[in-house]
Amino acid sequence: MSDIATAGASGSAPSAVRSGSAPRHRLWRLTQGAGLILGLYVLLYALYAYQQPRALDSYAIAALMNNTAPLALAAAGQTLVVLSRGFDLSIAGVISLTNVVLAVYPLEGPGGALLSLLVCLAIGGAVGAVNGWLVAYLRLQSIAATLATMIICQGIALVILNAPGGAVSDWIADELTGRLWGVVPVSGLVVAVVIGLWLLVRRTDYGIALYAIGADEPAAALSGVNVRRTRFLTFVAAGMLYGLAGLMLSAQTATGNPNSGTPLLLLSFAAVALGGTSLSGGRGGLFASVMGAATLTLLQKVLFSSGVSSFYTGLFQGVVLIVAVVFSGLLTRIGERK
Amino acid sequence: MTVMNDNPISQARFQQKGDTRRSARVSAETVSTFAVAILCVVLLLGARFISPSLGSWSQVETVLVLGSFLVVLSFGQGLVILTGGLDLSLPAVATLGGILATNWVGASDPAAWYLLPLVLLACGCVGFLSAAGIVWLKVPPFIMTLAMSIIVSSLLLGYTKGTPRGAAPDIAVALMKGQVLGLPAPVLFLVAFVLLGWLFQSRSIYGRYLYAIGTNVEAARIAGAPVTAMRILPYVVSAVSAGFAGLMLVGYSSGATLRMGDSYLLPSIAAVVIGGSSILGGRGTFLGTVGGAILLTTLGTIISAIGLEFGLRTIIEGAIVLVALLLLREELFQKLGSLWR
Amino acid sequence: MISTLLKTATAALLLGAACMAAIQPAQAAGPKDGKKYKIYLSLSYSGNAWQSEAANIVKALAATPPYNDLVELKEVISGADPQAQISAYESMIDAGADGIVSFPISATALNRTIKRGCEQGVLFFMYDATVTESCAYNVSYLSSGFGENSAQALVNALGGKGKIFLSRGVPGNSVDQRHTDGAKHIFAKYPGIEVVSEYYSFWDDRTTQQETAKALAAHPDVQGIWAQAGEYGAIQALLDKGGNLVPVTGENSNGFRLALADPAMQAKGLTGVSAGSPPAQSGYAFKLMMEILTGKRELKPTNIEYPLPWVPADKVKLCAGEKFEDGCNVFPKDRVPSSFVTEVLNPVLLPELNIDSALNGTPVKGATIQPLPAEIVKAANEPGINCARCEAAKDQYKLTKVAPTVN
Amino acid sequence: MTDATGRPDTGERHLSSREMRAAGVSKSYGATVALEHADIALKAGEVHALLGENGAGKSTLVRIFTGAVIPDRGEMRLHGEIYAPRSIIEARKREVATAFQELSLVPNLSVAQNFLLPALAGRGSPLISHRHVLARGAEILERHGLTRIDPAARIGDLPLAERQRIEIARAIENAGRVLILDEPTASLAETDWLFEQIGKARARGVAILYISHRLAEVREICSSATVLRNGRSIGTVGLASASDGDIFEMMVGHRVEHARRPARAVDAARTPRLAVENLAGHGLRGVSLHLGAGEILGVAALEGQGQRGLFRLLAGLETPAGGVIRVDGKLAAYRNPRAALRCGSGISYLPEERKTEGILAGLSAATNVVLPLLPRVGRAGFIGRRDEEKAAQPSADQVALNPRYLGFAIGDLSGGNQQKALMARTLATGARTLLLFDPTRGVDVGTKESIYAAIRAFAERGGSVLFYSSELPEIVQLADRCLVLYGGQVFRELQGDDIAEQTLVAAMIGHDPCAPAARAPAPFATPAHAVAENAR
Repeated sequence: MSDIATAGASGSAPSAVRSGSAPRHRLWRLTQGAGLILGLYVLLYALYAYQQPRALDSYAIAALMNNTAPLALAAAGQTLVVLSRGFDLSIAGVISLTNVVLAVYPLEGPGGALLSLLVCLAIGGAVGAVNGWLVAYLRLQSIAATLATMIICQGIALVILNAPGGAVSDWIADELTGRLWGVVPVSGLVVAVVIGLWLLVRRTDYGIALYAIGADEPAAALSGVNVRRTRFLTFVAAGMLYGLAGLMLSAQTATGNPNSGTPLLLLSFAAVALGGTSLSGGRGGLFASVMGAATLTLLQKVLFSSGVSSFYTGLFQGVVLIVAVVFSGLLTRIGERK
Repeated sequence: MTVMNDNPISQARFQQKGDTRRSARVSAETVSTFAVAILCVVLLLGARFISPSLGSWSQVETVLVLGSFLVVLSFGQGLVILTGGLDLSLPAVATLGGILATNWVGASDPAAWYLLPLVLLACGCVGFLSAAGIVWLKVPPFIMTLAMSIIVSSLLLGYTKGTPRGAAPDIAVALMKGQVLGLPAPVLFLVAFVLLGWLFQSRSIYGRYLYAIGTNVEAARIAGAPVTAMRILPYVVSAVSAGFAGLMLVGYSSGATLRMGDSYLLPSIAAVVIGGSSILGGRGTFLGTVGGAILLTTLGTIISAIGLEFGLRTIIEGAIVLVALLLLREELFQKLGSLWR
Repeated sequence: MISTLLKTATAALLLGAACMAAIQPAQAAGPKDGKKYKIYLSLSYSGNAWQSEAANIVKALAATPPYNDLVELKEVISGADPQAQISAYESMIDAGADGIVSFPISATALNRTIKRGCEQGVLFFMYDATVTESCAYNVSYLSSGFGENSAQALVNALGGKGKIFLSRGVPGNSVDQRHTDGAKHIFAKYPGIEVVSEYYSFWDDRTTQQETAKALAAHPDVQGIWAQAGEYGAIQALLDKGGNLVPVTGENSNGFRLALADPAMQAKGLTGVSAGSPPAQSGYAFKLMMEILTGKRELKPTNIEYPLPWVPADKVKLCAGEKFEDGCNVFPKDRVPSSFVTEVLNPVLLPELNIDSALNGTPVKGATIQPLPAEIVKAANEPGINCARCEAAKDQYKLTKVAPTVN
Repeated sequence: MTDATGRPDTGERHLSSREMRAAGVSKSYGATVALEHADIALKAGEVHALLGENGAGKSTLVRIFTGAVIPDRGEMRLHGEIYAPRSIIEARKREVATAFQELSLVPNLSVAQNFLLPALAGRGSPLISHRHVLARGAEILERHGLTRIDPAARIGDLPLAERQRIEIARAIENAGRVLILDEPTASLAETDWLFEQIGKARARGVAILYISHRLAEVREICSSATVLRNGRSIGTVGLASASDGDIFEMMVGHRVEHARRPARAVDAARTPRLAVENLAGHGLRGVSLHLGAGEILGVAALEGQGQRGLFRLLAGLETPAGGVIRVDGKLAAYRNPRAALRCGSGISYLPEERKTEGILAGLSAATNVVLPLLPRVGRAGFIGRRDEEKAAQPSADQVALNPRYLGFAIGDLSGGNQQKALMARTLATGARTLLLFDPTRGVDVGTKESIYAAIRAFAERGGSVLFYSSELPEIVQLADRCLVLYGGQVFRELQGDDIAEQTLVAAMIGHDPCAPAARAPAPFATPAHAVAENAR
């Protein structure tokens, strides 16, 4: 997604004569948006469909979406924190925790599902609030503070469920992974709703403040931005997204596992970086990270259908990650050189 | 003339005329190092209440031996963090070191004297590649080392076909299992390593350059520091020390596995951070990091001894990390420091 | 500017190259022989001796005549993440698999996908770890009572009393839980047995060694260790400590068995039993699947028990050759690494294989696939492990390999 | 009826009562006292100067007024009511706003967004309308005569001077009662625009606190001044009645004398230390110059005439697009400052931005000084406990940096001492050519004197100095010879007694060298005026 600052640049700026209104390089616009990662995704999907014609039927698409949704939502939450110039490791803890809660206390029916959703959001929000308090108010380094909360959440998850098991309610497991009218994957819809919300949030004062504190915290503070509240809210919102990711993960695996969040920890950062969001804050967007997550998931499929030896899939993933980040960085730099 | 910090809001720290003391920051680092050390001792002594055998010299030995891996790994991690980076490839490189040591060298190979350095060189090359990506291709360290980690693991998997072979080199076994002057060799080694690491980070010109770069790359470049070389250096040192830690692990458990380094990633970061370094770079000492590593290991030993279920132990571990972080906050030390003045 | 362009070009080339490289193997896979069975070997992770041996013997069997002409085997390692294995299964089903031999990462998470596969006619054979989906075949020793039998053996060795450690597996893992439950069921009967420390060793020698060292620091007076895989690390920790050894029960590493048979160690007090998870399960599962696919056997999806290996210290016997012959069950130190899991071979079920098959996945020259014994042992229900909504047998923890010698 | 800011006319209020008063305000951090006791009173519609050396407590006082710092003691009254803001927002609500010296603009947001921070959304809707924001931004820009700036431009893409103007405009927008301008001209070469805006605000009855090191400026715009020294307010004086000397004395406690360095003739026959031919790129369009041993060559220019590029090229920070650099007569092609240091007799660079390019905040002042020569400080690569301080001592002495400070983290030192340490660093390198970019930017009078003395002493010992200064008196005082850059080219070269502020001003605006007057013809009206103001 485009940087908020440039979102307006295409607006009414009447001329390029004015100082500062340097004409934006088209490439630059591309990198600021999710253009690059979107392009990569389409390319990979074409490749995948070429190798595996069944990739285009609605079941396969839904399965891919189901597979993508947890990482996409986790990466979305991580993006918020990264935009505010932070790192959130608690992602692994929150997802594990919501997963075991859903598996140990399944609530049947649509009403139960709604309640489960609220529980997930509450768990994520609560952990996020603790993170936010530690980072924004007690001024701990985010990576260190969230490391501690991650360990604690993992511990709580193990206390609730000490071995994989339990069953997520059927309604969640079936409906959230199903298709509406046999076509539209529900998991995709959930991700779309999150993206839609993000597009709205980006246009609020909070959204602007988020980018502001990520780029230059002292300046934002002196401009009247309430840095602590913004940072606090960011962790809470991120936590809620992890909770949602936990819900989608539970829907897909239909069971509880106290370690289920761990694999998503580093992947979420990879997805964020792949989406072109700057790890030093203030630049990037949530949609791009979602696409980054989708690309990572799709990459596995493509590597599988290409028949790459399983031993070496990591090699390809690593190389693609580096190349994509280098490429997006290059485009950004070319664009910034006016 | 008065002394004043003109940094906005956050760190406004002023010193009035007639200063007689050293810089606040220097003492804050020293204090936090001491605090970590004191915390370790308190934990060890407190552990006696849990089991009478705890807090004994033999437990200290165990902690030092088990902690030595983490100390070596977090030395490299600390240097990378000092320059504002992060090395996520440590586990993979440690595994690389271990696997190569068992595969190339084996138990009693007379060629060990040149093969082992070659193993470390190979690890150093991985570090160099990471650094090259970071310095020249401008990939963020977090991503570059993550990708390197995935790549190295994958290559190792392919190289070993999933089955690590060979035995630990005799030298590595002697290092981890030997006795010198009645003391376990790894403890003596640890003392020597900490001394060297401290000399390197706090007393060598390279250490100074790293601090300078971690504080402000551009200013360091303008001041004429060899910036490129010094940005590469920590990754290479980190990879070599990770490789060495792999060698130590192999010597300790007489064999390599493909995931032998995995459990050290987060602890290596935690040790550095608990030791009072800033994750943003430019601040922190190796002695603090050593304290952090030993503290974490001590904690692990004691928690193992408590007969609690794993979940509760994990919660306690997390809580103690959190408490350590809260206690070691910089503001707290400034307050303490100002009381002492 | 020129350098920037160059860099851009390089990056573009690299990206292109990566894509090309990704496509290449697909073309290299070449024209398919329609008559071959498409079998996938799905691992969750690789990197320890157990996993790679289990995978290697399947590869070796698939390359042994007549399977070498019948089977197109592909190995997929998806990582220690249920989601990744779900995705891998999906891909395999979409690719038209005939059968999937797999070590499942989760007993329940894969169910939905497995069910979809079954509906499309894919055979699922799980080895060692199991799934609760009833349309999959589980081939596992899990129901054979490793935990309770080894615990009883330890109790017997200790004469019914003593301080012991429990060296467990991976926290939050159902297999570990089953073993530990069984063991604790036995220990609970003996008030003289005191579990002074219980720690997780992640089924890994090195971790076992470190965790045992930690526990030893607190309890140097330990009298016995009940361990799961990684047991050799426990012995090393005891040796590091100096002084005497104690009875240790554990799984099937070559190092452990050699130690059990070593007179010097025995003199220091080491005794115990080597039992536990055999990698040979994968081979058995694969052969069963092939027999069903080729129509040599009729079998509805069910849980099949693999017999529990059971080698007390006095039964350890060194093999001279490459196979288990004449009741031998351990290989010399210079032949295999100490972490080698000996129970990858089975003279009855898998006579086609030797050490090289286990280490390298190569078929034995001149060997051909031998038919399996007609009889299979059906496994007992283990709720949450091999069945979803079922009752455990009343005598779930009954002893099969050893009888109590103390009260 | 609305005034310039679009607010309802407030003319009916009693001007005299709209004042800000602070009495006995103090603030300490731990054992250190930042502000001991400050009294100050601002009158509505009046510009009041706050003077004092760096570290005298000016910034603390500003922060207290702004709500960013909460005082330990003392009372403030605004318009007769108690004023104790606990946050910037609270201060803004009371219509007190500040243009900060370090600029408080967020680089990745647009000009318009920065203007409206933190509340961009209009009333009624939580969503922000980009069009609305741009319109409001454009409105504000227009009100402050900045229509040339695009409201949609990213702050980070604007030149420093424009950013400073935006910072000032924003503060004025938010300042209904009290406007605080902290070093508003630090990056502005001309004051016209600023003074015009101040004039407008004054007309609205805003009380203005003006902080600057440039006394000429202060005299022009302010009517009275309060002097702070060591955290105490020394007194308030009417500027009309106090001489510069009086004020300096209040600030530093003793009198300061200016003396022009006697011009030195440089042996033209000798190979110049540094010779540049047709240097191009980074704002330069073919610059040639030569710098001899023992010579101090000044560079004067308006903002953005290529001086930055010139220094960065010579320092090795940028690569030239064309031209050659000769050091000691030999062709030199260095690509970084480190290579520049080692090139021939060495070139050392004192950067423009102290905070971002100069100091290494967490390290000791001694380390900062010896960083370029670390290998020589250490023995076999290792450094003893006191080695750095010992090595830094001689050059610290040259700039009169109190050796006590060498052990301190440089970030904890005052701006003046930081600059001294950086100057000491350039001297310590042993390079025979110094490139000093605005060596006295934002430092107090005492420090300036020390730095001048160090530069002169260096030249006496045969060193060569190329320096740029934004303050013309400095060039007049120091330079043996002076180049005036205009449009990326050397517009004029002045020597000896020709170096006078009037001549410089004329040359800087591209005025024909033969014309005698300082006033420039129409096309350059604004800068000409500005520079003239500056030079007065």
